[in-house]
Amino acid sequence: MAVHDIKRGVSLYSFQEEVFLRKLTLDDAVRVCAEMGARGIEVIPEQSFDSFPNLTDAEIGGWHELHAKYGTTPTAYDMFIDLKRRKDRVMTFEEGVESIVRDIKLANKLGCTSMRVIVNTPPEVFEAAAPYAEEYNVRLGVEIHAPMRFDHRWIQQFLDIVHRVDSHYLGIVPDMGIFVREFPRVVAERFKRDGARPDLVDHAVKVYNDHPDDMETLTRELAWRGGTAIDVAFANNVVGYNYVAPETMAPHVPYIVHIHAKFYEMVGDEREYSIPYDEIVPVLIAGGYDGYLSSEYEGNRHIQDVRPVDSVQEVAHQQRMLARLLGEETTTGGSR
Amino acid sequence: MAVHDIKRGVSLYSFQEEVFLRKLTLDDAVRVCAEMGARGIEVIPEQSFDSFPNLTDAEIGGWHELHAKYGTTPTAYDMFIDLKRRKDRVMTFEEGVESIVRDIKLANKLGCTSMRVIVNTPPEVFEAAAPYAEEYNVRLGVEIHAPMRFDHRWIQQFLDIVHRVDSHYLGIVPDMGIFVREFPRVVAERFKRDGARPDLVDHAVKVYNDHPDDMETLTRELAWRGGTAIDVAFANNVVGYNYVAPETMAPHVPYIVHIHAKFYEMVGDEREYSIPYDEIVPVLIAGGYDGYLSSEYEGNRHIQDVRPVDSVQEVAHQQRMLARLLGEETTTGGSR
Amino acid sequence: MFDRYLLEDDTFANVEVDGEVVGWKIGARIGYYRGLGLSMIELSLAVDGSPVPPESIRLQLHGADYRLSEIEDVLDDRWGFSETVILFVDQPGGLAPGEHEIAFEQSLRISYLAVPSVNRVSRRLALA
Amino acid sequence: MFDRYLLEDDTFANVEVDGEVVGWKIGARIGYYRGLGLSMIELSLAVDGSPVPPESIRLQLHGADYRLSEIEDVLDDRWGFSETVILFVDQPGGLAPGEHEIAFEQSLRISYLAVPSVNRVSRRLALA
Ligand SMILES: [Mn+2]
Ligand SMILES: [Mn+2]
Repeated sequence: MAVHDIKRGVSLYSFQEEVFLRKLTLDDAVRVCAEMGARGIEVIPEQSFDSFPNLTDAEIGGWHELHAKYGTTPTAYDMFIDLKRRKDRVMTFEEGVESIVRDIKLANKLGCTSMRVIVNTPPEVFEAAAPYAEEYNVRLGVEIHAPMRFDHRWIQQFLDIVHRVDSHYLGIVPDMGIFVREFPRVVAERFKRDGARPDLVDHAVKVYNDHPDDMETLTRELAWRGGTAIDVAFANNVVGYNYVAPETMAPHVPYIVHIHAKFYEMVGDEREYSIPYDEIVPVLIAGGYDGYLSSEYEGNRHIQDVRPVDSVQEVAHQQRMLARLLGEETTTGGSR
Repeated sequence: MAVHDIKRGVSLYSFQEEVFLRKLTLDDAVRVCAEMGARGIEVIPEQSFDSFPNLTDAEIGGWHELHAKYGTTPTAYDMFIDLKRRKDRVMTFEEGVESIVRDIKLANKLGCTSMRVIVNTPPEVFEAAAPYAEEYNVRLGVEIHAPMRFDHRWIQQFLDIVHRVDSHYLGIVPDMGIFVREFPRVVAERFKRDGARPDLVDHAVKVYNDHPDDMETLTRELAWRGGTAIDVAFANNVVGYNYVAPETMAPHVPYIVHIHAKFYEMVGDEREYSIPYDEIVPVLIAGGYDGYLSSEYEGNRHIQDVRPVDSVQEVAHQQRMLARLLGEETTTGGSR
Repeated sequence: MFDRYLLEDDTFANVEVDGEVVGWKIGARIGYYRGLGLSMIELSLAVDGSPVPPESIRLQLHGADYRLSEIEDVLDDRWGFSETVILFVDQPGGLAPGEHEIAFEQSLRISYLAVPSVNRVSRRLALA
Repeated sequence: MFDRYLLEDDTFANVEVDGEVVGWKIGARIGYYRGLGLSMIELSLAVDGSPVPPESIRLQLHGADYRLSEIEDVLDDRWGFSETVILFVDQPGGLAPGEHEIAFEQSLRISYLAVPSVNRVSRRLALA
């Protein structure tokens, strides 16, 4: 194992099911992460604070106390930009800048030193935010989220800015969901339970797993195989996933601000069902990445109809896998 | 120009605008084709005969008289299979066979010796129809229509049958719309007139013209660029077109039963705006194709809002181009 | 593909029976490049922004007079490509004289498409 | 992603004011992994298969009492991820005792999606 400085963390996004159901408090969430040795906490303020964007001083103080108490540290702030806030028109450039600057200031107050810039952010807003990012010490990284890939023309606009501006404060936040090699079976099974035709679901999964270059034809194909609305909905869902080879990330590692370690289903502590983390982590180590791998669990919505979701357990599985892949011998123990 | 036996024809589909508007009778339509030297007439009985599928003997007699009068000959019968005829279930295999056999018998009565089998036909129905095709002397060709391509898994099922059964009566009907290299400007301009954002339309056209392998992301991309419902509708329209190199057709020429010479807009007699017929025709000649190139005009719906559609003129342009590409010196005259 | 032509303006009229206005009617065309069996067609009408109750609409074709709710079971009759159907709306007294905004929607269950094809037109028409 | 949890069963009740039943109410959650400004939200309710007229629905949140038709202009209030809003339906006499089928739909205008995200749930609930 090469020497590296990659750290483990968790996005609170992972616990959305239990938080929604009021079964897990913010305190609980941070505590369980600390217990897993995941010391970096990523937050979606619009999820964790109902008072957003007007957090009280007490709330901000409480947030910092929480980290002091558990020995954790805030990592990324996940921002959104409500371009369609008004029904009759999209946000102007000025409103966009105002929105991201609001987030940068709040990130600073929350002690977050990086920000996940959501993929629909206008590139010119991203660029205009650079001076504020520097002033408030918040590194901005546009999220590269499936079905985007590094070489997609939409992403290329951001990479061009990152290369041109050449600031420590502008970069990328790759979401490991761009490396979904095997279609998540929890998603396929949920669609079957919701009434999609099992043979059509299986066919679409098989097509996905071959990674053809004509995914845009899947909807028609399922319709011709006798599919109805639910099957077509599955096809539309499938084209939201994608796979590119982990090595395609290599040239971009120097620009990575933060990483979403997306996952849908852990197979014990061993592996994620869909995403080849054992191939991803070496690319990050080789590239000298020194930020966080932040667990982002997104399986809850696919299993909540058949069993209680245990997001904490799922995250724990992923954290043990990551610890092993990162060479943290003591944490992984004899798990292999 | 190599020796060949490719013949020119027209699908009556081309005249849908004027027929719908009751400006062109069936007699007119056949006559104008004959005047263009396009002697093969393709028919969509469900369009040309309101009595479908119960054509009277008088109608059938009239059809044959028409061809005798103008020196034309029926070519392909375009069939449909209403798998969703019932709201509550799709057709069974037996109903599917019954439907195609009905069409084969009617094709025979109409003197059609080939049949365009629509792409959503279940492959097993196509195969089961072979004995009837032989009995009634109607060659069946499944249509390879955009966004399908020869190597698509849906089409591959039919090619497998064609190769395995090895009957003169089973083959393919490629629609030249699979070779749309430049996105049709009549389509783009119509969307702009209907309210799509011009810059987004232009961007989508540019993306299409690059033929990337991620067309399934276009909808999201337009949304992120500020697109609304009409722009997204354009994106969904764009992914219905496709381009593959004309040479990909070469190995399949021996199985071609009939060809849809799809077109959207002729640039005078010279070329089709989108589809490189000058590259397509040589592939057909080289492969020894000896059937019809059947004009299939589909531009009417894109221009009807701004000018009266003159389908006859459009078809005449394409026929002159085809005559030239086929080396019919006398017809093309000094048109170059 | 024929949205603009779906309603036949000059057929829009109140309908009298035995000297009494019992409703109104309009002629309609199918917005597709071929005819289609009635079981695959769903229709709706609105007048001046208000939906017409489906139960008061009848589709008249080939001498038959179908309730809208019946047509999904009609497997032996087709709306031909060149044919005008009459949509009759049962409405004693008919529509007031003058102009009305008539909105017409067709949803066609075309087997090679993943979802039904929806055709719409809205026209400001004067009662004949 | 939270369709099944959108309605809070135990909040379904008739509402009395000064001893008179003036309507009924139900608590609702937002079906998204974060809160959202009210201007981006459209809602509808149906009871026993009949749509509730939008003009009779009010959304109660943070001490405010919004008419449904108003919320598209509300740029300064948000429905938080953890919050229950009360949907109050102005209906003198309220609903009859017993069970009712309550259908609830949310359409969320999420800026990174091409079209609004629609969440639906229908539940058979007994009046508390
Ligand atoms: Mn992510
Ligand atoms: Mn065709």
